[in-house]
Amino acid sequence: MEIKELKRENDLLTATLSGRMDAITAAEFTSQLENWITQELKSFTIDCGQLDYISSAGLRAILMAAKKVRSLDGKLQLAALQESVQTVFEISGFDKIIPIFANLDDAAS
Amino acid sequence: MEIKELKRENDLLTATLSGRMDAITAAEFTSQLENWITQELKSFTIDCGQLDYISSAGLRAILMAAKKVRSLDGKLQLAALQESVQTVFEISGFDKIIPIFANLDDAAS
Amino acid sequence: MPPPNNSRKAIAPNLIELPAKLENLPLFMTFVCDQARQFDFTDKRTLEIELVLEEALVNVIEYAYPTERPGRLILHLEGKADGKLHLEIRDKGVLFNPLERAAPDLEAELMERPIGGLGIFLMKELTDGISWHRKDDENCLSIIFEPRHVK
Amino acid sequence: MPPPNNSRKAIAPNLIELPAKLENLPLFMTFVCDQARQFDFTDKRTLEIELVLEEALVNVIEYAYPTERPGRLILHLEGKADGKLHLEIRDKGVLFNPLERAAPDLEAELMERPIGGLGIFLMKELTDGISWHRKDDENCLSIIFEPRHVK
Ligand SMILES: Nc1ncnc2c1ncn2[C@@H]1O[C@H](COP(=O)(O)OP(=O)(O)O)[C@@H](O)[C@H]1O
Ligand SMILES: Nc1ncnc2c1ncn2[C@@H]1O[C@H](COP(=O)(O)OP(=O)(O)O)[C@@H](O)[C@H]1O
Repeated sequence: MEIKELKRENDLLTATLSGRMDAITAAEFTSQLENWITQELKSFTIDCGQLDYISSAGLRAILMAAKKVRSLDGKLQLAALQESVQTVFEISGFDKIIPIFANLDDAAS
Repeated sequence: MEIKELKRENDLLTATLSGRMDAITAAEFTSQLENWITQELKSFTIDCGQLDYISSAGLRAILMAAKKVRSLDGKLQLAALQESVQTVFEISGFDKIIPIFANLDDAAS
Repeated sequence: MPPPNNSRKAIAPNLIELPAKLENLPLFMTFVCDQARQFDFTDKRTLEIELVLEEALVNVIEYAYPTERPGRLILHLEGKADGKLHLEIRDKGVLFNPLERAAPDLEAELMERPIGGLGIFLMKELTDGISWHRKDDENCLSIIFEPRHVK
Repeated sequence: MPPPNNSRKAIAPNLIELPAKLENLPLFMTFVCDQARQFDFTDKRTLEIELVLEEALVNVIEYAYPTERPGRLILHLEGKADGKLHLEIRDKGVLFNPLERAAPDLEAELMERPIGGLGIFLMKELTDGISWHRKDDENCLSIIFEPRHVK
Protein backbone atom coordinates (compact mmCIF):
# COMPACT_ATOMS: atom_id res chain seq x y z
CA MET A 1 0.00 0.00 0.00
CA GLU A 2 1.21 3.50 -0.76
CA ILE A 3 -0.09 6.87 0.38
CA LYS A 4 0.95 9.94 -1.63
CA GLU A 5 0.14 13.50 -0.75
CA LEU A 6 -1.06 15.49 -3.80
CA LYS A 7 -1.79 18.95 -2.37
CA ARG A 8 -2.77 21.00 0.69
CA GLU A 9 -5.14 23.95 0.81
CA ASN A 10 -5.73 25.42 4.26
CA ASP A 11 -6.90 22.44 6.35
CA LEU A 12 -7.82 20.31 3.32
CA LEU A 13 -5.48 17.61 2.06
CA THR A 14 -5.74 15.61 -1.17
CA ALA A 15 -3.89 12.30 -1.45
CA THR A 16 -3.83 9.03 -3.36
CA LEU A 17 -4.09 5.60 -1.80
CA SER A 18 -2.83 2.72 -3.92
CA GLY A 19 -2.07 -0.99 -3.75
CA ARG A 20 -3.63 -3.26 -1.15
CA MET A 21 -5.25 -2.13 2.10
CA ASP A 22 -5.29 -5.30 4.18
CA ALA A 23 -4.65 -6.66 7.66
CA ILE A 24 -0.94 -6.08 7.24
CA THR A 25 -0.96 -2.60 5.67
CA ALA A 26 -4.10 -0.81 6.93
CA ALA A 27 -2.36 0.50 10.05
CA GLU A 28 -0.14 2.69 7.84
CA PHE A 29 -3.20 4.67 6.83
CA THR A 30 -4.25 5.17 10.44
CA SER A 31 -0.86 6.44 11.50
CA GLN A 32 -0.54 8.67 8.42
CA LEU A 33 -3.90 10.22 9.24
CA GLU A 34 -2.92 10.84 12.86
CA ASN A 35 0.23 12.48 11.58
CA TRP A 36 -1.74 14.78 9.25
CA ILE A 37 -4.13 15.73 12.04
CA THR A 38 -1.25 16.89 14.22
CA GLN A 39 -0.38 19.20 11.30
CA GLU A 40 -3.75 21.00 11.68
CA LEU A 41 -5.34 19.22 8.70
CA LYS A 42 -8.89 18.01 9.18
CA SER A 43 -10.51 17.38 5.78
CA PHE A 44 -9.25 14.68 3.45
CA THR A 45 -10.04 13.70 -0.11
CA ILE A 46 -8.46 10.42 -1.14
CA ASP A 47 -8.15 9.22 -4.72
CA CYS A 48 -8.49 5.41 -4.63
CA GLY A 49 -8.12 4.86 -8.39
CA GLN A 50 -5.06 2.65 -7.85
CA LEU A 51 -6.40 0.86 -4.77
CA ASP A 52 -6.75 -2.74 -5.94
CA TYR A 53 -7.95 -4.46 -2.80
CA ILE A 54 -9.56 -3.66 0.52
CA SER A 55 -10.47 -6.06 3.33
CA SER A 56 -12.36 -5.45 6.59
CA ALA A 57 -9.09 -4.27 8.15
CA GLY A 58 -9.08 -1.49 5.54
CA LEU A 59 -12.74 -0.66 6.18
CA ARG A 60 -11.96 -0.48 9.87
CA ALA A 61 -9.18 2.07 9.23
CA ILE A 62 -11.46 4.11 6.94
CA LEU A 63 -14.28 4.13 9.49
CA MET A 64 -11.97 5.15 12.33
CA ALA A 65 -10.64 7.96 10.14
CA ALA A 66 -14.11 9.16 9.15
CA LYS A 67 -15.28 9.25 12.77
CA LYS A 68 -12.13 11.01 13.90
CA VAL A 69 -12.35 13.82 11.32
CA ARG A 70 -16.10 14.22 11.87
CA SER A 71 -15.37 14.79 15.57
CA LEU A 72 -12.98 17.56 14.45
CA ASP A 73 -15.69 19.05 12.19
CA GLY A 74 -13.73 17.93 9.14
CA LYS A 75 -14.63 15.36 6.53
CA LEU A 76 -13.26 12.31 4.73
CA GLN A 77 -14.18 11.84 1.06
CA LEU A 78 -13.11 9.11 -1.36
CA ALA A 79 -12.89 9.23 -5.14
CA ALA A 80 -12.53 6.90 -8.12
CA LEU A 81 -13.07 3.54 -6.39
CA GLN A 82 -12.34 0.49 -8.52
CA GLU A 83 -15.29 -1.83 -9.10
CA SER A 84 -14.18 -4.51 -6.64
CA VAL A 85 -13.50 -1.95 -3.89
CA GLN A 86 -16.84 -0.27 -4.60
CA THR A 87 -18.55 -3.65 -4.19
CA VAL A 88 -17.00 -4.15 -0.75
CA PHE A 89 -18.14 -0.65 0.26
CA GLU A 90 -21.68 -1.33 -0.89
CA ILE A 91 -21.95 -4.71 0.85
CA SER A 92 -20.76 -3.08 4.07
CA GLY A 93 -23.08 -0.08 3.73
CA PHE A 94 -20.05 2.22 3.71
CA ASP A 95 -21.33 3.97 0.59
CA LYS A 96 -24.06 5.43 2.84
CA ILE A 97 -21.73 6.84 5.48
CA ILE A 98 -18.66 7.90 3.45
CA PRO A 99 -19.08 10.35 0.54
CA ILE A 100 -17.77 8.69 -2.63
CA PHE A 101 -17.16 10.60 -5.89
CA ALA A 102 -16.38 9.54 -9.42
CA ASN A 103 -13.15 11.56 -9.47
CA LEU A 104 -11.21 14.26 -7.63
CA ASP A 105 -12.87 17.10 -9.57
CA ASP A 106 -16.34 15.97 -8.53
CA ALA A 107 -15.14 15.67 -4.95
CA ALA A 108 -13.79 19.24 -5.01
CA SER A 109 -17.01 20.83 -6.28
CA MET B 1 15.48 -14.38 -15.98
CA GLU B 2 16.39 -11.80 -18.59
CA ILE B 3 18.81 -11.99 -21.51
CA LYS B 4 20.00 -8.71 -23.03
CA GLU B 5 22.18 -8.38 -26.08
CA LEU B 6 24.96 -5.81 -25.56
CA LYS B 7 26.88 -5.91 -28.86
CA ARG B 8 27.85 -7.94 -31.92
CA GLU B 9 31.23 -8.01 -33.63
CA ASN B 10 31.48 -10.42 -36.56
CA ASP B 11 30.41 -13.79 -35.14
CA LEU B 12 30.97 -12.74 -31.50
CA LEU B 13 28.06 -11.67 -29.34
CA THR B 14 28.17 -10.08 -25.87
CA ALA B 15 25.11 -10.28 -23.64
CA THR B 16 23.99 -10.06 -20.04
CA LEU B 17 22.09 -12.76 -18.19
CA SER B 18 20.21 -11.63 -15.09
CA GLY B 19 17.72 -12.87 -12.52
CA ARG B 20 17.19 -16.56 -11.82
CA MET B 21 18.19 -19.41 -14.08
CA ASP B 22 16.11 -22.31 -12.81
CA ALA B 23 13.96 -25.25 -13.91
CA ILE B 24 11.29 -22.86 -15.15
CA THR B 25 13.45 -20.28 -16.93
CA ALA B 26 16.56 -22.09 -18.19
CA ALA B 27 14.90 -23.13 -21.45
CA GLU B 28 14.74 -19.45 -22.50
CA PHE B 29 18.53 -19.38 -22.63
CA THR B 30 18.65 -22.51 -24.78
CA SER B 31 16.18 -21.16 -27.30
CA GLN B 32 17.83 -17.71 -27.37
CA LEU B 33 21.16 -19.39 -28.11
CA GLU B 34 19.67 -21.47 -30.92
CA ASN B 35 18.21 -18.28 -32.32
CA TRP B 36 21.59 -16.52 -32.24
CA ILE B 37 23.28 -19.48 -33.91
CA THR B 38 20.87 -19.30 -36.84
CA GLN B 39 22.09 -15.69 -37.20
CA GLU B 40 25.65 -16.93 -37.90
CA LEU B 41 26.90 -16.11 -34.40
CA LYS B 42 29.12 -18.70 -32.77
CA SER B 43 31.07 -17.11 -29.91
CA PHE B 44 29.36 -15.76 -26.84
CA THR B 45 30.52 -13.78 -23.84
CA ILE B 46 27.89 -13.52 -21.12
CA ASP B 47 28.03 -11.05 -18.25
CA CYS B 48 26.43 -12.80 -15.25
CA GLY B 49 26.86 -9.91 -12.78
CA GLN B 50 23.11 -9.72 -12.21
CA LEU B 51 22.50 -13.48 -12.21
CA ASP B 52 21.34 -14.18 -8.65
CA TYR B 53 20.62 -17.87 -8.77
CA ILE B 54 21.44 -20.92 -10.85
CA SER B 55 20.26 -24.49 -10.34
CA SER B 56 21.22 -27.71 -12.15
CA ALA B 57 18.67 -26.84 -14.85
CA GLY B 58 20.72 -23.72 -15.51
CA LEU B 59 23.99 -25.68 -15.53
CA ARG B 60 22.42 -28.09 -17.98
CA ALA B 61 21.54 -25.21 -20.35
CA ILE B 62 25.06 -23.74 -20.02
CA LEU B 63 26.71 -27.11 -20.71
CA MET B 64 24.51 -27.76 -23.74
CA ALA B 65 25.37 -24.30 -25.04
CA ALA B 66 29.11 -24.74 -24.47
CA LYS B 67 29.14 -28.10 -26.28
CA LYS B 68 27.08 -26.73 -29.14
CA VAL B 69 29.33 -23.72 -29.80
CA ARG B 70 32.47 -25.84 -29.40
CA SER B 71 31.16 -28.10 -32.15
CA LEU B 72 30.84 -24.96 -34.32
CA ASP B 73 34.42 -23.95 -33.45
CA GLY B 74 33.10 -21.09 -31.38
CA LYS B 75 33.29 -20.53 -27.64
CA LEU B 76 31.16 -19.66 -24.62
CA GLN B 77 32.69 -17.47 -21.92
CA LEU B 78 31.16 -16.14 -18.73
CA ALA B 79 32.07 -13.06 -16.73
CA ALA B 80 31.46 -11.48 -13.32
CA LEU B 81 29.77 -14.42 -11.55
CA GLN B 82 28.26 -13.63 -8.17
CA GLU B 83 29.71 -15.54 -5.23
CA SER B 84 26.81 -17.97 -4.86
CA VAL B 85 26.74 -18.76 -8.60
CA GLN B 86 30.55 -19.17 -8.59
CA THR B 87 30.18 -21.67 -5.73
CA VAL B 88 27.71 -23.78 -7.73
CA PHE B 89 30.09 -23.72 -10.73
CA GLU B 90 33.00 -24.85 -8.56
CA ILE B 91 31.09 -27.66 -6.85
CA SER B 92 30.04 -28.93 -10.27
CA GLY B 93 33.51 -28.62 -11.78
CA PHE B 94 32.12 -26.21 -14.37
CA ASP B 95 34.89 -23.72 -13.61
CA LYS B 96 37.25 -26.23 -15.28
CA ILE B 97 35.30 -26.57 -18.51
CA ILE B 98 33.84 -23.09 -19.00
CA PRO B 99 36.16 -20.04 -19.15
CA ILE B 100 35.15 -17.61 -16.41
CA PHE B 101 36.46 -14.04 -16.21
CA ALA B 102 36.27 -11.33 -13.58
CA ASN B 103 34.61 -8.91 -16.00
CA LEU B 104 33.82 -8.31 -19.67
CA ASP B 105 37.11 -6.49 -20.33
CA ASP B 106 39.14 -9.45 -19.09
CA ALA B 107 37.02 -11.76 -21.22
CA ALA B 108 37.68 -9.64 -24.32
CA SER B 109 41.47 -9.59 -23.96
CA MET C 1 -25.08 -34.37 -26.20
CA PRO C 2 -22.68 -35.62 -23.51
CA PRO C 3 -22.14 -33.37 -20.49
CA PRO C 4 -19.08 -31.10 -20.80
CA ASN C 5 -15.99 -32.81 -19.48
CA ASN C 6 -14.54 -30.57 -16.82
CA SER C 7 -12.80 -33.36 -14.99
CA ARG C 8 -9.34 -32.36 -16.19
CA LYS C 9 -9.85 -29.19 -14.15
CA ALA C 10 -10.45 -31.00 -10.88
CA ILE C 11 -7.63 -30.52 -8.41
CA ALA C 12 -6.96 -32.96 -5.61
CA PRO C 13 -7.17 -31.83 -1.97
CA ASN C 14 -4.23 -29.56 -1.29
CA LEU C 15 -3.00 -28.78 2.16
CA ILE C 16 -0.95 -26.17 3.95
CA GLU C 17 -0.30 -26.07 7.67
CA LEU C 18 1.59 -23.28 9.39
CA PRO C 19 1.61 -21.39 12.68
CA ALA C 20 -1.29 -18.94 12.96
CA LYS C 21 0.70 -15.71 12.71
CA LEU C 22 0.24 -12.61 10.61
CA GLU C 23 3.70 -13.15 9.07
CA ASN C 24 2.36 -16.30 7.41
CA LEU C 25 -0.75 -14.65 5.98
CA PRO C 26 0.84 -13.91 2.56
CA LEU C 27 1.89 -17.54 2.18
CA PHE C 28 -1.61 -18.86 2.89
CA MET C 29 -3.02 -16.28 0.49
CA THR C 30 -0.57 -17.17 -2.30
CA PHE C 31 -1.31 -20.84 -1.78
CA VAL C 32 -5.02 -20.36 -2.43
CA CYS C 33 -4.80 -17.69 -5.13
CA ASP C 34 -2.26 -19.66 -7.17
CA GLN C 35 -4.58 -22.65 -7.13
CA ALA C 36 -7.68 -20.55 -7.86
CA ARG C 37 -5.95 -19.10 -10.90
CA GLN C 38 -4.97 -22.58 -12.13
CA PHE C 39 -8.63 -23.43 -11.69
CA ASP C 40 -9.74 -20.69 -14.12
CA PHE C 41 -11.52 -18.38 -11.70
CA THR C 42 -11.90 -14.84 -13.03
CA ASP C 43 -9.72 -12.07 -11.59
CA LYS C 44 -12.79 -10.53 -9.94
CA ARG C 45 -13.79 -13.80 -8.29
CA THR C 46 -10.17 -14.45 -7.26
CA LEU C 47 -10.14 -11.07 -5.46
CA GLU C 48 -13.33 -12.04 -3.62
CA ILE C 49 -11.82 -15.39 -2.66
CA GLU C 50 -8.79 -13.53 -1.40
CA LEU C 51 -10.96 -11.25 0.71
CA VAL C 52 -12.96 -14.10 2.28
CA LEU C 53 -9.76 -15.98 2.95
CA GLU C 54 -8.08 -13.00 4.60
CA GLU C 55 -11.08 -12.48 6.88
CA ALA C 56 -11.18 -16.14 7.90
CA LEU C 57 -7.44 -16.42 8.49
CA VAL C 58 -7.05 -13.13 10.33
CA ASN C 59 -9.78 -14.16 12.76
CA VAL C 60 -7.95 -17.39 13.59
CA ILE C 61 -4.67 -15.48 13.90
CA GLU C 62 -6.15 -12.76 16.12
CA TYR C 63 -8.69 -14.59 18.24
CA ALA C 64 -8.37 -18.39 18.20
CA TYR C 65 -5.27 -18.63 20.39
CA PRO C 66 -5.59 -15.90 23.01
CA THR C 67 -3.06 -17.21 25.51
CA GLU C 68 -0.65 -19.68 23.96
CA ARG C 69 2.12 -19.07 21.48
CA PRO C 70 0.77 -19.13 17.90
CA GLY C 71 -1.25 -22.30 17.42
CA ARG C 72 -1.75 -24.24 14.22
CA LEU C 73 -3.74 -23.19 11.20
CA ILE C 74 -4.61 -25.79 8.59
CA LEU C 75 -6.01 -25.00 5.19
CA HIS C 76 -7.44 -27.56 2.76
CA LEU C 77 -8.34 -26.65 -0.77
CA GLU C 78 -10.11 -28.85 -3.25
CA GLY C 79 -11.22 -28.00 -6.76
CA LYS C 80 -14.20 -30.07 -7.81
CA ALA C 81 -14.92 -31.30 -11.32
CA ASP C 82 -18.07 -29.16 -11.39
CA GLY C 83 -15.92 -26.02 -11.18
CA LYS C 84 -16.50 -25.27 -7.50
CA LEU C 85 -13.69 -24.57 -5.10
CA HIS C 86 -13.97 -26.04 -1.60
CA LEU C 87 -11.95 -24.54 1.20
CA GLU C 88 -11.64 -25.84 4.74
CA ILE C 89 -9.95 -23.81 7.47
CA ARG C 90 -9.16 -25.60 10.73
CA ASP C 91 -7.72 -24.49 14.05
CA LYS C 92 -7.42 -25.99 17.52
CA GLY C 93 -8.29 -22.73 19.23
CA VAL C 94 -11.20 -21.66 21.42
CA LEU C 95 -14.59 -22.91 20.30
CA PHE C 96 -16.16 -20.22 18.14
CA ASN C 97 -18.93 -20.44 15.56
CA PRO C 98 -18.63 -17.36 13.35
CA LEU C 99 -21.96 -18.03 11.65
CA GLU C 100 -23.82 -17.23 14.86
CA ARG C 101 -22.63 -13.62 14.91
CA ALA C 102 -25.39 -11.11 14.23
CA ALA C 103 -25.07 -9.07 11.03
CA PRO C 104 -23.98 -5.44 11.46
CA ASP C 105 -26.58 -2.68 11.21
CA LEU C 106 -25.94 -1.32 7.71
CA GLU C 107 -28.40 1.56 8.15
CA ALA C 108 -26.71 3.18 11.15
CA GLU C 109 -25.32 6.72 10.94
CA LEU C 110 -21.57 7.19 10.67
CA MET C 111 -21.03 7.98 14.36
CA GLU C 112 -23.22 5.03 15.39
CA ARG C 113 -21.39 2.42 13.30
CA PRO C 114 -19.23 0.27 15.58
CA ILE C 115 -15.58 -0.30 14.69
CA GLY C 116 -15.10 -3.93 13.51
CA GLY C 117 -17.55 -6.75 13.03
CA LEU C 118 -17.48 -6.67 9.21
CA GLY C 119 -15.14 -9.58 8.50
CA ILE C 120 -17.56 -12.41 9.17
CA PHE C 121 -20.36 -10.51 7.41
CA LEU C 122 -18.25 -10.10 4.24
CA MET C 123 -17.39 -13.81 4.36
CA LYS C 124 -21.06 -14.74 4.41
CA GLU C 125 -21.95 -12.32 1.63
CA LEU C 126 -19.22 -13.35 -0.79
CA THR C 127 -19.31 -17.15 -0.50
CA ASP C 128 -21.67 -19.59 -2.20
CA GLY C 129 -21.84 -21.85 0.83
CA ILE C 130 -20.39 -21.63 4.32
CA SER C 131 -20.71 -23.97 7.29
CA TRP C 132 -19.00 -24.52 10.60
CA HIS C 133 -18.57 -27.49 12.89
CA ARG C 134 -16.44 -28.47 15.88
CA LYS C 135 -14.71 -31.83 15.67
CA ASP C 136 -11.85 -33.35 17.68
CA ASP C 137 -11.23 -30.03 19.43
CA GLU C 138 -11.00 -28.25 16.11
CA ASN C 139 -13.03 -25.43 14.58
CA CYS C 140 -13.71 -26.42 10.95
CA LEU C 141 -14.98 -23.71 8.66
CA SER C 142 -16.03 -25.03 5.24
CA ILE C 143 -16.47 -22.63 2.38
CA ILE C 144 -17.64 -23.13 -1.21
CA PHE C 145 -16.90 -20.77 -4.07
CA GLU C 146 -18.54 -20.96 -7.45
CA PRO C 147 -16.68 -19.43 -10.39
CA ARG C 148 -19.26 -16.64 -10.50
CA HIS C 149 -20.94 -15.42 -7.33
CA VAL C 150 -24.74 -15.30 -7.54
CA LYS C 151 -26.42 -13.17 -4.91
CA MET D 1 25.96 -18.72 32.65
CA PRO D 2 22.76 -20.34 31.40
CA PRO D 3 22.75 -21.71 27.85
CA PRO D 4 21.43 -19.22 25.29
CA ASN D 5 17.69 -19.59 24.92
CA ASN D 6 17.00 -20.29 21.28
CA SER D 7 13.73 -22.03 21.93
CA ARG D 8 11.68 -19.04 20.84
CA LYS D 9 13.16 -19.65 17.40
CA ALA D 10 11.91 -23.21 17.10
CA ILE D 11 9.13 -23.58 14.57
CA ALA D 12 6.63 -26.41 14.69
CA PRO D 13 6.36 -28.90 11.81
CA ASN D 14 4.86 -27.09 8.84
CA LEU D 15 3.28 -28.86 5.96
CA ILE D 16 2.38 -28.22 2.35
CA GLU D 17 0.86 -30.77 -0.01
CA LEU D 18 0.19 -30.08 -3.68
CA PRO D 19 0.20 -31.90 -7.01
CA ALA D 20 3.73 -32.55 -8.30
CA LYS D 21 3.72 -30.12 -11.21
CA LEU D 22 6.20 -27.48 -12.30
CA GLU D 23 3.49 -24.80 -11.94
CA ASN D 24 3.50 -25.42 -8.18
CA LEU D 25 7.29 -25.18 -7.81
CA PRO D 26 7.27 -21.45 -6.89
CA LEU D 27 4.72 -22.08 -4.13
CA PHE D 28 6.78 -24.86 -2.55
CA MET D 29 9.87 -22.66 -2.81
CA THR D 30 8.17 -19.65 -1.22
CA PHE D 31 6.84 -21.87 1.55
CA VAL D 32 10.33 -22.99 2.56
CA CYS D 33 12.19 -19.73 1.95
CA ASP D 34 9.70 -17.67 3.94
CA GLN D 35 10.11 -20.02 6.87
CA ALA D 36 13.90 -20.14 6.50
CA ARG D 37 14.01 -16.36 6.63
CA GLN D 38 11.84 -16.28 9.77
CA PHE D 39 14.34 -18.76 11.16
CA ASP D 40 17.24 -16.33 10.72
CA PHE D 41 19.20 -18.17 8.03
CA THR D 42 21.62 -15.91 6.14
CA ASP D 43 20.78 -14.91 2.57
CA LYS D 44 23.61 -17.08 1.28
CA ARG D 45 22.39 -20.14 3.17
CA THR D 46 18.80 -19.43 2.10
CA LEU D 47 19.94 -19.47 -1.55
CA GLU D 48 21.60 -22.84 -0.96
CA ILE D 49 18.46 -24.19 0.69
CA GLU D 50 16.51 -22.95 -2.31
CA LEU D 51 18.85 -24.74 -4.68
CA VAL D 52 18.68 -28.06 -2.82
CA LEU D 53 14.91 -27.77 -2.61
CA GLU D 54 14.54 -27.04 -6.32
CA GLU D 55 16.65 -30.08 -7.19
CA ALA D 56 14.67 -32.37 -4.90
CA LEU D 57 11.26 -31.10 -6.04
CA VAL D 58 12.06 -31.03 -9.74
CA ASN D 59 13.15 -34.67 -9.58
CA VAL D 60 9.83 -35.70 -8.04
CA ILE D 61 7.96 -33.59 -10.59
CA GLU D 62 9.90 -34.97 -13.57
CA TYR D 63 10.54 -38.57 -12.65
CA ALA D 64 8.42 -39.88 -9.75
CA TYR D 65 5.13 -40.17 -11.65
CA PRO D 66 6.02 -41.30 -15.16
CA THR D 67 2.58 -42.49 -16.27
CA GLU D 68 -0.20 -41.08 -14.13
CA ARG D 69 -1.51 -37.56 -13.93
CA PRO D 70 0.57 -35.47 -11.51
CA GLY D 71 0.82 -37.33 -8.21
CA ARG D 72 1.17 -35.86 -4.75
CA LEU D 73 4.15 -34.06 -3.31
CA ILE D 74 4.32 -33.47 0.43
CA LEU D 75 6.79 -31.21 2.12
CA HIS D 76 7.39 -31.04 5.88
CA LEU D 77 9.53 -28.38 7.42
CA GLU D 78 10.61 -28.16 11.00
CA GLY D 79 12.88 -25.64 12.64
CA LYS D 80 14.62 -27.08 15.66
CA ALA D 81 15.55 -25.17 18.78
CA ASP D 82 19.24 -25.82 18.03
CA GLY D 83 18.95 -23.71 14.87
CA LYS D 84 18.79 -26.57 12.38
CA LEU D 85 16.15 -26.78 9.71
CA HIS D 86 14.71 -30.23 8.95
CA LEU D 87 13.01 -30.83 5.64
CA GLU D 88 11.17 -33.95 4.56
CA ILE D 89 10.01 -34.46 0.98
CA ARG D 90 7.59 -37.30 0.30
CA ASP D 91 6.03 -38.74 -2.82
CA LYS D 92 4.08 -41.87 -3.71
CA GLY D 93 5.95 -42.34 -6.98
CA VAL D 94 8.28 -45.05 -8.26
CA LEU D 95 10.77 -46.34 -5.72
CA PHE D 96 13.98 -44.38 -6.17
CA ASN D 97 16.88 -43.81 -3.78
CA PRO D 98 18.73 -40.73 -5.00
CA LEU D 99 21.62 -41.31 -2.61
CA GLU D 100 22.69 -44.40 -4.55
CA ARG D 101 23.44 -42.44 -7.72
CA ALA D 102 27.16 -42.26 -8.51
CA ALA D 103 28.76 -38.81 -8.38
CA PRO D 104 29.51 -37.18 -11.74
CA ASP D 105 33.10 -37.17 -13.04
CA LEU D 106 34.15 -33.61 -12.29
CA GLU D 107 37.48 -33.99 -14.11
CA ALA D 108 36.08 -34.86 -17.53
CA GLU D 109 36.72 -32.61 -20.55
CA LEU D 110 33.91 -30.37 -21.77
CA MET D 111 32.86 -32.66 -24.63
CA GLU D 112 32.93 -35.71 -22.34
CA ARG D 113 30.72 -34.22 -19.61
CA PRO D 114 27.25 -35.77 -19.82
CA ILE D 115 24.19 -33.52 -19.85
CA GLY D 116 22.36 -33.80 -16.51
CA GLY D 117 23.13 -35.76 -13.37
CA LEU D 118 24.15 -32.74 -11.30
CA GLY D 119 20.99 -32.19 -9.26
CA ILE D 120 21.43 -35.02 -6.77
CA PHE D 121 25.15 -34.28 -6.48
CA LEU D 122 24.46 -30.61 -5.59
CA MET D 123 21.91 -31.73 -3.00
CA LYS D 124 24.47 -33.95 -1.32
CA GLU D 125 27.16 -31.28 -1.37
CA LEU D 126 25.06 -28.44 0.05
CA THR D 127 23.18 -30.21 2.86
CA ASP D 128 24.41 -31.00 6.36
CA GLY D 129 22.62 -34.35 6.47
CA ILE D 130 20.57 -36.26 3.92
CA SER D 131 18.88 -39.65 4.14
CA TRP D 132 16.30 -41.62 2.23
CA HIS D 133 13.85 -44.34 3.12
CA ARG D 134 10.80 -46.02 1.61
CA LYS D 135 7.77 -46.35 3.87
CA ASP D 136 4.10 -47.09 3.12
CA ASP D 137 4.74 -46.84 -0.61
CA GLU D 138 6.34 -43.45 -0.18
CA ASN D 139 9.81 -42.13 -0.95
CA CYS D 140 10.89 -40.03 2.05
CA LEU D 141 13.88 -37.80 1.60
CA SER D 142 15.04 -36.17 4.85
CA ILE D 143 17.38 -33.23 4.73
CA ILE D 144 19.06 -31.19 7.47
CA PHE D 145 20.40 -27.68 7.04
CA GLU D 146 22.59 -25.91 9.54
CA PRO D 147 22.60 -22.12 9.51
CA ARG D 148 26.12 -22.19 8.10
CA HIS D 149 27.25 -24.99 5.81
CA VAL D 150 30.51 -26.62 6.86
CA LYS D 151 32.26 -28.68 4.20
N1 LIG E 1 -11.73 -17.55 15.76
C1 LIG E 1 -12.35 -16.75 16.66
N2 LIG E 1 -12.35 -17.07 17.97
C2 LIG E 1 -12.96 -16.26 18.87
N3 LIG E 1 -13.60 -15.12 18.57
C3 LIG E 1 -13.65 -14.74 17.28
C4 LIG E 1 -13.03 -15.52 16.27
N4 LIG E 1 -13.25 -14.92 15.08
C5 LIG E 1 -13.96 -13.80 15.35
N5 LIG E 1 -14.21 -13.68 16.68
C6 LIG E 1 -15.00 -12.62 17.32
O1 LIG E 1 -15.96 -12.14 16.38
C7 LIG E 1 -15.88 -10.74 16.25
C8 LIG E 1 -16.26 -10.30 14.83
O2 LIG E 1 -15.30 -10.71 13.89
P1 LIG E 1 -15.22 -10.04 12.47
O3 LIG E 1 -16.58 -9.97 11.88
O4 LIG E 1 -14.19 -10.74 11.67
O5 LIG E 1 -14.77 -8.52 12.72
P2 LIG E 1 -13.52 -7.92 13.53
O6 LIG E 1 -12.50 -8.98 13.70
O7 LIG E 1 -13.06 -6.79 12.68
O8 LIG E 1 -14.12 -7.45 14.83
C9 LIG E 1 -14.43 -10.40 16.61
O9 LIG E 1 -14.32 -9.06 17.06
C10 LIG E 1 -14.15 -11.43 17.70
O10 LIG E 1 -14.63 -10.95 18.94
N1 LIG F 1 12.26 -39.32 -8.11
C1 LIG F 1 12.94 -39.99 -9.07
N2 LIG F 1 12.41 -41.13 -9.57
C2 LIG F 1 13.05 -41.81 -10.53
N3 LIG F 1 14.23 -41.44 -11.07
C3 LIG F 1 14.82 -40.33 -10.62
C4 LIG F 1 14.20 -39.54 -9.61
N4 LIG F 1 15.00 -38.48 -9.36
C5 LIG F 1 16.06 -38.59 -10.17
N5 LIG F 1 15.97 -39.70 -10.94
C6 LIG F 1 16.97 -40.17 -11.93
O1 LIG F 1 18.25 -39.74 -11.49
C7 LIG F 1 18.91 -39.01 -12.53
C8 LIG F 1 19.84 -37.96 -11.97
O2 LIG F 1 19.08 -36.92 -11.37
P1 LIG F 1 19.74 -35.51 -11.12
O3 LIG F 1 21.06 -35.71 -10.47
O4 LIG F 1 18.76 -34.67 -10.41
O5 LIG F 1 20.04 -34.87 -12.56
P2 LIG F 1 19.08 -34.65 -13.83
O6 LIG F 1 17.68 -34.71 -13.38
O7 LIG F 1 19.49 -33.33 -14.36
O8 LIG F 1 19.46 -35.77 -14.77
C9 LIG F 1 17.80 -38.47 -13.40
O9 LIG F 1 18.22 -38.24 -14.71
C10 LIG F 1 16.75 -39.58 -13.30
O10 LIG F 1 17.04 -40.60 -14.24
